[in-house]
Amino acid sequence: MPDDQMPDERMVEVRRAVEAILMVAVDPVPPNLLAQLLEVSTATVEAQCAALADGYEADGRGFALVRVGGGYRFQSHPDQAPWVERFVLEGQSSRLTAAALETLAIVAYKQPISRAQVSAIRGVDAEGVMRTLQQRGWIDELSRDPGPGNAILYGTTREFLERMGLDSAADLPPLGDFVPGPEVVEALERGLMADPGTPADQPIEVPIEASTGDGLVGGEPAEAPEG
Amino acid sequence: MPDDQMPDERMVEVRRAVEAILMVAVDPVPPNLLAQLLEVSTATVEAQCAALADGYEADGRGFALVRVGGGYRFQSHPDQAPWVERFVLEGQSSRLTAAALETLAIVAYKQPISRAQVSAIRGVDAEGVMRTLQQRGWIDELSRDPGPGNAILYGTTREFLERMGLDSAADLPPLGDFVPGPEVVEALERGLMADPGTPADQPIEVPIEASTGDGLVGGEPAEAPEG
Amino acid sequence: MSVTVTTAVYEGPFDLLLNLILKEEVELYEVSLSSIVDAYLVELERLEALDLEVATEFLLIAAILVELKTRRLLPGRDGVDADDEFGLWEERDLLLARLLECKTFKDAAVVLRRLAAEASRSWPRRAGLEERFLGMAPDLLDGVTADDLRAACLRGLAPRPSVHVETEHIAPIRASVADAVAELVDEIPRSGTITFRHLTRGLVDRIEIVVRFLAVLELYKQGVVEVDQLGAFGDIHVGWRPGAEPGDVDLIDAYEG
Repeated sequence: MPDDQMPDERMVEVRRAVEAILMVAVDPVPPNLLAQLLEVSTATVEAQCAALADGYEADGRGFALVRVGGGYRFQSHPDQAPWVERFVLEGQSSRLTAAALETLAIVAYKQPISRAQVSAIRGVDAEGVMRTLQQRGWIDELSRDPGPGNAILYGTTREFLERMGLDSAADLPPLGDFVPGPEVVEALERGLMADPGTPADQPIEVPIEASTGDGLVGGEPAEAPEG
Repeated sequence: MPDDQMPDERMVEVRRAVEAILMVAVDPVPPNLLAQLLEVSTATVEAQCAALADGYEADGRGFALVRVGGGYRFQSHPDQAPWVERFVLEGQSSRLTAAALETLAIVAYKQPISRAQVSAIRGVDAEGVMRTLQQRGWIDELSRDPGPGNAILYGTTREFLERMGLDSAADLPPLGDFVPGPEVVEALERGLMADPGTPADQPIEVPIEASTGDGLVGGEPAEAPEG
Repeated sequence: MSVTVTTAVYEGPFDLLLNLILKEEVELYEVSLSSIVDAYLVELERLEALDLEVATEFLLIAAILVELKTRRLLPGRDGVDADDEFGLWEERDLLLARLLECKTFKDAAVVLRRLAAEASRSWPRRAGLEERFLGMAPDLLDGVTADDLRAACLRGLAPRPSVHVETEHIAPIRASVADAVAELVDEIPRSGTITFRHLTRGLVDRIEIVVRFLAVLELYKQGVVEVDQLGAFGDIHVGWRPGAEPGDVDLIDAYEG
């Protein structure tokens, strides 16, 4: 049904759903995915997104809806960059969390390694932390597991090794006669199994790291007890 | 400068900056941090955030600005849950079993509390349940008991508050609300009566419905154990 | 009166008792204790493994109930020791307090479930910083050395500390009757006749002693030992029955009572 024949209520419904989905999306959402989810045409999605973007701009919102990287996303308005910079510089502590450092170290020593293997070793879903490590340019996708599932295998980047003053991962200080825990052995031996991702029928492990910002920065300690 | 003396442009500036910062924040941003960054009073931040939240609601936005876990954050509007669920395949939270919820309630209200103390209240060993709660980020180790044994003391996390939609643990309904009423106490007393003077054939009337419904033991259907 | 309790899953003795008293709307003294025990055994089967801690807690409560019930049934209480009477009331009040506490948190949990259900209808924004701000975030690797990485890797790969270790002083003793039977079959024939006190020397936890006692009962049931007690509170003498062979003993896999 072309836009001009769509009842107003349906348009409002599409707009609200787009706002809700884009608010929780981490990456830009392609218009055809939105169209499929909302059961409307891609043209309708694009028209509604354009209307939303114009509306935010006209209302002088501090955020914007933009089309980037093949999809739509919310982001801070460019003219608010000075405030966001302040938030980035002053609003966060600059301590790498122990959890993030351990994840980084495991990738460095055990590369190439899949996200599922890292998660199995860490005991929590490593997705959030690994994505941020990747955004920072410290780890990157190296290759694909040739086995079933073709899981993405990660390793450290050249820049990261340079920062550490190393020529290659082989120059990392040896771990020595260290016996890893059984869950580690199992996770690594299970081999480069298919990355299970997050199957919908399995309980989702809440990544504890996710509760401290981007997972890298030390957040507040656990809530102080009350009463 | 009090709100009522602040020029409108400054208010607009504060609102836009708040919108921009919350758009890039991963965790709820405490009002005093916003106040510090924007060089206004915390009261001003709170007033402007409330104005924003009301505005989004009045405009029928698909997202909401809420105060939770000690700060402000953007989130999808609750009534958009069906659409967001389509997008977020994983589902937000795995449901907790009745046992896990009871344990969580004990920790929430009695924190800081040791595992042994929780076990004593529940009458069963709480180790497994508490480990699960900790892995999921609902509870965490707060400190060590200074007394003999140095037992680990547990409390709830900010993640817990966010998942309960609460701003702080102080916002939990007072425990006194749940203390069984006199009719339940009486029923229990009679059940444990050792006094032969009370006629045994008198039926006990327990207003189960009156006492917060399925809060009673066994009132809820058994839940599938979590994986 | 039949008590159907096979549909609910009980989390320990308080659950069961609360349920019996409140939900089932029964007068506890009209419920035969055997139906409480039966209901409990059903739950134990569901658990598949006997949790000694749960079981002993339940037995303790059952014992209090039995005593309360006998007091109730027996006519006249003349000659009852005042201290005993007082102790019983104390036990009862303690049990009542625990039941009330249990019920309080059960109701609180219902509210938490509702709060969590409401909150779960909204998803938080967690997209984080846009690319252009990533570069200006504080350099988190500042001061991190290759040796720090090595230490972090060792921490990450180390066996995760078992929660058992941290609270050993309160962890339940996992004593098994089967193990105790095997030990007794080794020990008693060598000693001839031995006192129970001697058989439990060095045992600190009450549970371990209880398990030893159950093992002795098991051997008595199988007819390989003789048990004798000369007077009330006197030493219990356990002796290997002449002619019985240690090989005759069924080394049980799991204690079935």
